[in-house]
Amino acid sequence: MSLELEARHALRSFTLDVALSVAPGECLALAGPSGAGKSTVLRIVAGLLRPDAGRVRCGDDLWLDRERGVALPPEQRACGYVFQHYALFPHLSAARNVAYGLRGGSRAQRRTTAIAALERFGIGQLADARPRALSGGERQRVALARAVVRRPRALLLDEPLTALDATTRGQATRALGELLREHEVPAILVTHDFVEAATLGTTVAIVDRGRIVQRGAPAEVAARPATPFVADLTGAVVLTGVASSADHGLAKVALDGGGTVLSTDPVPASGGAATGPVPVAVTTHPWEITLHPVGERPGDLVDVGGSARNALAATVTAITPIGNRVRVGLDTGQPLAAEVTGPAIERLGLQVGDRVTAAWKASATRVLDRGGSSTA
Amino acid sequence: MSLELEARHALRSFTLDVALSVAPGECLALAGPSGAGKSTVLRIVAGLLRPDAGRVRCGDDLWLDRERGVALPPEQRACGYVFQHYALFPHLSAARNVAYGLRGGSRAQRRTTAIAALERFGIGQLADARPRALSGGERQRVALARAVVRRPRALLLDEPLTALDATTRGQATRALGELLREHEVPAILVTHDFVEAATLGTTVAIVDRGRIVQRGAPAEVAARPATPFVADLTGAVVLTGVASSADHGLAKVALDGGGTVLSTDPVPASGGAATGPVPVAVTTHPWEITLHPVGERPGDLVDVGGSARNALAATVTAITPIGNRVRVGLDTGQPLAAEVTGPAIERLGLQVGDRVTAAWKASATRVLDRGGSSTA
Amino acid sequence: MTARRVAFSAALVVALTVCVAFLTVPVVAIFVSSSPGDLLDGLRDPSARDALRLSLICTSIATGIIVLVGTPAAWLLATRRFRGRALVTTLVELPLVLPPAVAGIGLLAAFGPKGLVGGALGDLGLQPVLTTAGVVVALVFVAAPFYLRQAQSAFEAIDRDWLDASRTLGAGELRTWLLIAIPVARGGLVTGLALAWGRALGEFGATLMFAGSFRGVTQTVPLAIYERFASDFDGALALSAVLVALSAAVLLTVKLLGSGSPGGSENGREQRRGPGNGLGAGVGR
Amino acid sequence: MTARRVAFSAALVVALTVCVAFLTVPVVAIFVSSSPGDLLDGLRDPSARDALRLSLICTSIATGIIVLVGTPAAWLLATRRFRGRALVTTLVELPLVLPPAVAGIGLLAAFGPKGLVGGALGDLGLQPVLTTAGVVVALVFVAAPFYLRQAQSAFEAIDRDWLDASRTLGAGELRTWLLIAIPVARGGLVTGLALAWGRALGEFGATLMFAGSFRGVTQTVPLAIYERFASDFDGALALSAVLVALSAAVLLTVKLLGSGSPGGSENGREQRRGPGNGLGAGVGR
Amino acid sequence: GDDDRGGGSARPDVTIKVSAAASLKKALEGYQGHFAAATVAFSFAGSDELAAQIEQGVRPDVFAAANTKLPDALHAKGLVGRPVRFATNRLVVAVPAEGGDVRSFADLGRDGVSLAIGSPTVPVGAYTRTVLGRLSAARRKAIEGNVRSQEPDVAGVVGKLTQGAVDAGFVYRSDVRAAGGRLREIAIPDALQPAVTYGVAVVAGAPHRGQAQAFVDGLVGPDGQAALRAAGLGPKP
Ligand SMILES: Nc1ncnc2c1ncn2[C@@H]1O[C@H](COP(=O)(O)OP(=O)(O)OP(=O)(O)O)[C@@H](O)[C@H]1O
Ligand SMILES: Nc1ncnc2c1ncn2[C@@H]1O[C@H](COP(=O)(O)OP(=O)(O)OP(=O)(O)O)[C@@H](O)[C@H]1O
Ligand SMILES: [Mg+2]
Ligand SMILES: [Mg+2]
Repeated sequence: MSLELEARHALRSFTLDVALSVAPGECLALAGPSGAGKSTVLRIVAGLLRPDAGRVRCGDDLWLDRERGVALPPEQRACGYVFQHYALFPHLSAARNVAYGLRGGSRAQRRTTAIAALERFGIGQLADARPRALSGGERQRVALARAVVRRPRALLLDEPLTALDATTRGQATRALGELLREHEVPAILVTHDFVEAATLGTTVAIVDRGRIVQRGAPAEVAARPATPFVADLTGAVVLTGVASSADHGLAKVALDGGGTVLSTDPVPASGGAATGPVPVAVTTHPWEITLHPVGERPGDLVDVGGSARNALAATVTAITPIGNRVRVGLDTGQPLAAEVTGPAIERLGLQVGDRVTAAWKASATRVLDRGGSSTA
Repeated sequence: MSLELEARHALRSFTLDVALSVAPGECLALAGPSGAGKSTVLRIVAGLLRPDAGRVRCGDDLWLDRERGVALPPEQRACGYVFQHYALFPHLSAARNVAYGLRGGSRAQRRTTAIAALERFGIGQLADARPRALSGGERQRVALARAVVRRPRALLLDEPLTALDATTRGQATRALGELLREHEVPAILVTHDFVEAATLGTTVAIVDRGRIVQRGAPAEVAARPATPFVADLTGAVVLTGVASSADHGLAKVALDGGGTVLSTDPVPASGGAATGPVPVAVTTHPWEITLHPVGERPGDLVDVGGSARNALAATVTAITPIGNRVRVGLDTGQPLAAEVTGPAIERLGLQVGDRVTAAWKASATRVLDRGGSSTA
Repeated sequence: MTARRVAFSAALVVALTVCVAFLTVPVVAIFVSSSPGDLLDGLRDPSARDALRLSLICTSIATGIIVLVGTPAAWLLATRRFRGRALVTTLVELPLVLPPAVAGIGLLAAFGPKGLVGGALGDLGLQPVLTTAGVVVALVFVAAPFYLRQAQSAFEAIDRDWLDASRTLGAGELRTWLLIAIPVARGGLVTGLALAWGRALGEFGATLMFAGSFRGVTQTVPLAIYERFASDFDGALALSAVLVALSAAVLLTVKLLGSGSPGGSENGREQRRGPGNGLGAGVGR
Repeated sequence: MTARRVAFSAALVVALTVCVAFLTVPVVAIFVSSSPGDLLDGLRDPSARDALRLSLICTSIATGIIVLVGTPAAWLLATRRFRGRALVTTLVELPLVLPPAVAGIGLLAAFGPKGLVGGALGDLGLQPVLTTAGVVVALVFVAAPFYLRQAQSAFEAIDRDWLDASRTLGAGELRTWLLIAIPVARGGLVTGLALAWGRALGEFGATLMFAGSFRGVTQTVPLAIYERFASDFDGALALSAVLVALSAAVLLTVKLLGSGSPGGSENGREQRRGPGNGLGAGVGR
Repeated sequence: GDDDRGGGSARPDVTIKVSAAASLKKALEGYQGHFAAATVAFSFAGSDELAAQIEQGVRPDVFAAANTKLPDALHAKGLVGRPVRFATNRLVVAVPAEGGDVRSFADLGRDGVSLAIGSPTVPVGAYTRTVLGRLSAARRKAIEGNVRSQEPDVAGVVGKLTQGAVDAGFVYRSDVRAAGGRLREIAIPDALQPAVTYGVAVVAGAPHRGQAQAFVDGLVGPDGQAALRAAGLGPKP
């Protein structure tokens, strides 16, 4: 019953070319920037778009095979599709929206089934309300109820949380998580937010310009981004520079804004030339970075291996408390952000404009070939 | 040169009634859910909407006084307004968009000024591109350049980051932060995201249904939300229940889903009756909550004062790594979320479905009257 | 500055006043010139009543045909992209700008006894010229473009997501069209229908050329008005007044009803019109 | 299931084919029935040339007036909310559904020498009846609603944010209107203009009643066609063909030009049409 | 000789407006060539329409109708000067030049024959009804039963005939001639023939009285009568 897709389709400025497979009960989160082709993937699975070439298979059923000329229309594929803005039918009540996909039985029976579905999402009392009278969170739940009431063989969710404001997003995320756990069908969830992908997906696939650039468990992807683009998407700090080999197998990167950092990663092979400077991106996470007064030596920079530390002189440009953490904006020639604890700030007596040293471990530093970069 | 506003205006389902004052160089972040009236405030300041009653003053200039019949049209107020979707003129190039607000001098001079402004935002090379050919981040920068090139006396920013995808949002936030620091004018920034408000605002005002329900420094508001609504908006956990007085001046709250928690807050006075059960919301932050194996006593529950701890039996419903933290979804009869470190999870060997005890300090527990609640 | 703003607002008001005055004075004049007595006499006259009855029947049949055939045609034009689509929409709109007399000539040249396909029609025993069927043919020809145009743009304005959602919920295209597209586009369709009906009700030149003018068979209200014009100017005015009142009532009803319809592409997103009463708020009226 | 889908698609195609055929056969017939020789003769005839010249002059003046007065009026209707707005828009649209002959009667009853305001006009020495000016009056009356309607909805479709942005950038309403609203609404305005021009070019009944049919003075092409109808059917066909070709050329040009315009309310948001070629993709053609 | 009176006072750039019955088109355009006192602009339409325009205050210089009733009525109201009877015509039955079932006047009442006539308000329609009124009730009923359309002017009847929409119609002899071989005439027996007389008058308050009068005078003079004859109309009564 797993969902398998393999498709190629020319879009306006690039060609979508993806292959993926989702097991029953698994939720694949497709994350990526706007226009990457995420919705297009869902549309191909659902049959709303016929790709130039490809195959879609759900369990034993062949839904699409361009070579063999098979192309089931959307109404015969039994996908539960939740649209980004929910696409609730504006002229039908919530109950009739949900009942729309039901076949067989009397009208009254269908209505009963629909109301039962709404009740499972806690909005049975809104059965007769028109979509325009519903709040964002309520709309989302109607859309979810409508998509699952037909017992679909696959669930496709296109940014189901984007249309909600921050207040309702928490609740809605929980409702969605439960839904995904309950329904033992393959699910694909589209988002352009990595945290959302990590929260709801069992697996995350990062899409950029029509290609899946990385795929894996959320924590894995965040820890080891394959490209600067993925690093940026997962919330990492990205610095650009030129890498060359250093002693002890370390990579030494001369940063574009000045300064040098070390990484335990090897220098990426750029084309044929194995040595010589290679343009790279260096990434780490804001919470890996510690701040120190200028002059205080933040550990031994020349120490080999995992304990090697990078240090960059920086000016504080912003101090923002977020919950129990504080995000410190830094300028090291390139912008940088550190996340530290409130007490740390107090200890340093840090203020905007202060000069500090930003330090992090060489082993927490990823070096990525800048070939694959596509940040705006 | 500070901006002062005082206005009342009947909207569809409630009346907007706000008074605020923003000092030069200060950025007031208006946060609140969709439809709260945030944009309406900006429109009143800019002169795009004439309120039923009120006054707007910028430094020594009176922009609006309904009583005295003063109402300057928008073109005479010199506000720099950045619209949510940027509202770039589709038929003009980036440079001509920016030059649109310039007066005096020759066409060539105005173009030079406009291109200089674009260059300061790092997009001088896009001067001749039409808006539809620009990416979201580029559009934002054109809109910012257009708003500030006229040297406005106040800056009004309506969700300047919402239209961007997560990838470009980081950069764009930095650009915006710099801009706000550079221009020594009062600024109002609208957002429905508390983190964004905290990042960019020197002060945060929370708006709900046309009223400012709380105002203060971001960290302050997050630490001491005045209403359940604010608590939810700032990312806190909200539980509902009924409060009564306990020993030692503590409040004891019987939760709706079962369980009891203590708080150092007093029981809110509900109407006339000072004693007896009062419906309340209890809030804390996910990072205040620690998780413990069932049976391990998480500290002394009967201890008086600040060290009293709450403990609730819970089932793990989700485990989500986010960066270096892990968010654990819990079910205690009501949904709850805890944020703990990766090692803590490993130590507990935690898995979805496990039973745990969630504990947090009574002093980190806010008790709020449920009268003001308006969450969806 | 203020003076300039006032001058501009004044200029706008003047322009609108001129427009409204110029366009309504002739209509008002029709009513003013015909006394209520004339109006009643006009309606009591059996030939006027015949004409009214015939007009109502023919316009009803014509709009019925237009809706039945035009709605699917407009759907196809709105949803399919194909080579020559711009040409097809232009062809379909052409009768809009055809002088009615030319339309009549064209209809004769096409469906008349000596026309392009008229001979074939005649062999089948279908000869619409000078019959009530001919009136309907003429009305359909002149009125259909009004409906097609409006229906096409109403269908084009539907948010595709609604149609896609319906398909993923197991509805085929026909079901989607009937249950989603038509109800959602209802406002636009009804407006188009009202315009087409109004145009058909007022049709004169093509009807006269193609169907002639025979009381009770092909003499619709505009033809009856024309016939009275010379001999009975008051009667003509009275009938005109009836026609105008009828058209205005239908247009206004549709306008007021239509405003309550689900409308274009709302789809859960709030309409982005800001509060307040338009630009006027800033103009400081 | 598949059979049903094919049947529905086929039904759509049939409906469109019927529409297109029915609406174009008469137009085609006009061309087919008039030999190229007739066409040339028709154009060589000095009275035909007079009529063409007069038609072009009068329609140009009329559309010029319509644009000058109608554009600000439409802007006001699109941006201001006021009591009775629905009534005003209905009044302004009414001439759309008026039979041309009734329009002529109304114009006479209003602006004729014995008309409501005609007397006052006459005292000022302005008596449009039977003059070229009268032709222009009649053309403006019947064609203005086409432009007003289209211009109003083009202005209404403009994203308010653009207008607001212009105001906050120091531009008054006049400047905003000239530099933002008109360029952005250009496509809709030009379409409205083309429709109004086409309607004016084809106007017959009102012109005949109000301005008469004097060669070189008030005899426009449709009147010339009518005059030839009985005595010189070939000449009438030839002139009709010229008129149709002219209208079609203008409509098609505008349609092709218009597609490149900035269009309605895009404002940075991507249009939400999904990729692929419409519903057809799912229909598995 | 009559021409001189108007011609003397004429400025060459004067244009007079003549509203004339559609059936006079060919004749008056012929006469125009011989009229030098002014430029002439014609508006041809149904006589009744033109009369109605004058009733509504429209002021051409000359009104020429296909009957005498309309000019007389306008004269009685003081809207036009004294009408002059300047031409006659004959009502005929017109049929398509080729084919057609109608070969004689008697055929008009046959089953399956279709007819177009003028509406009762226009002169040609009134004359047609005069003819029908002189028939026996049975024949009249039979013919009236075959009428398919009542046209607002004679051009409409001719149009229906040339397009083959009807088998026969009542028109003027001059119309058959103007149709240039497309139509054939079937004479109406003299006993039934109505007196078709054309009246012309100078409109009261005409902008160019002198030239208008000259035009009317010329019509009854030799040039006018010759042009009328050439167009198939009869001489003034
Ligand atoms: N023309 C209007 N007249 C009266 N009320 C209106 C009008 N337009 C909008 N409103 C109401 O005003 C309220 C506030 O709207 P506003 O646009 O200021 O909200 P907001 O806080 O900016 O929300 P969002 O985050 O969605 O932009 C909404 O509840 C809306 O329904
Ligand atoms: N009809 C079309 N033909 C060709 N390309 C198209 C078409 N419609 C959209 N595209 C392109 O396809 C690409 C992918 O679009 P898609 O909607 O799948 O992106 P997305 O990843 O879902 O983005 P978003 O987050 O904005 O929804 C875009 O670059 C878009 O320009
Ligand atoms: Mg998408
Ligand atoms: Mg807003």
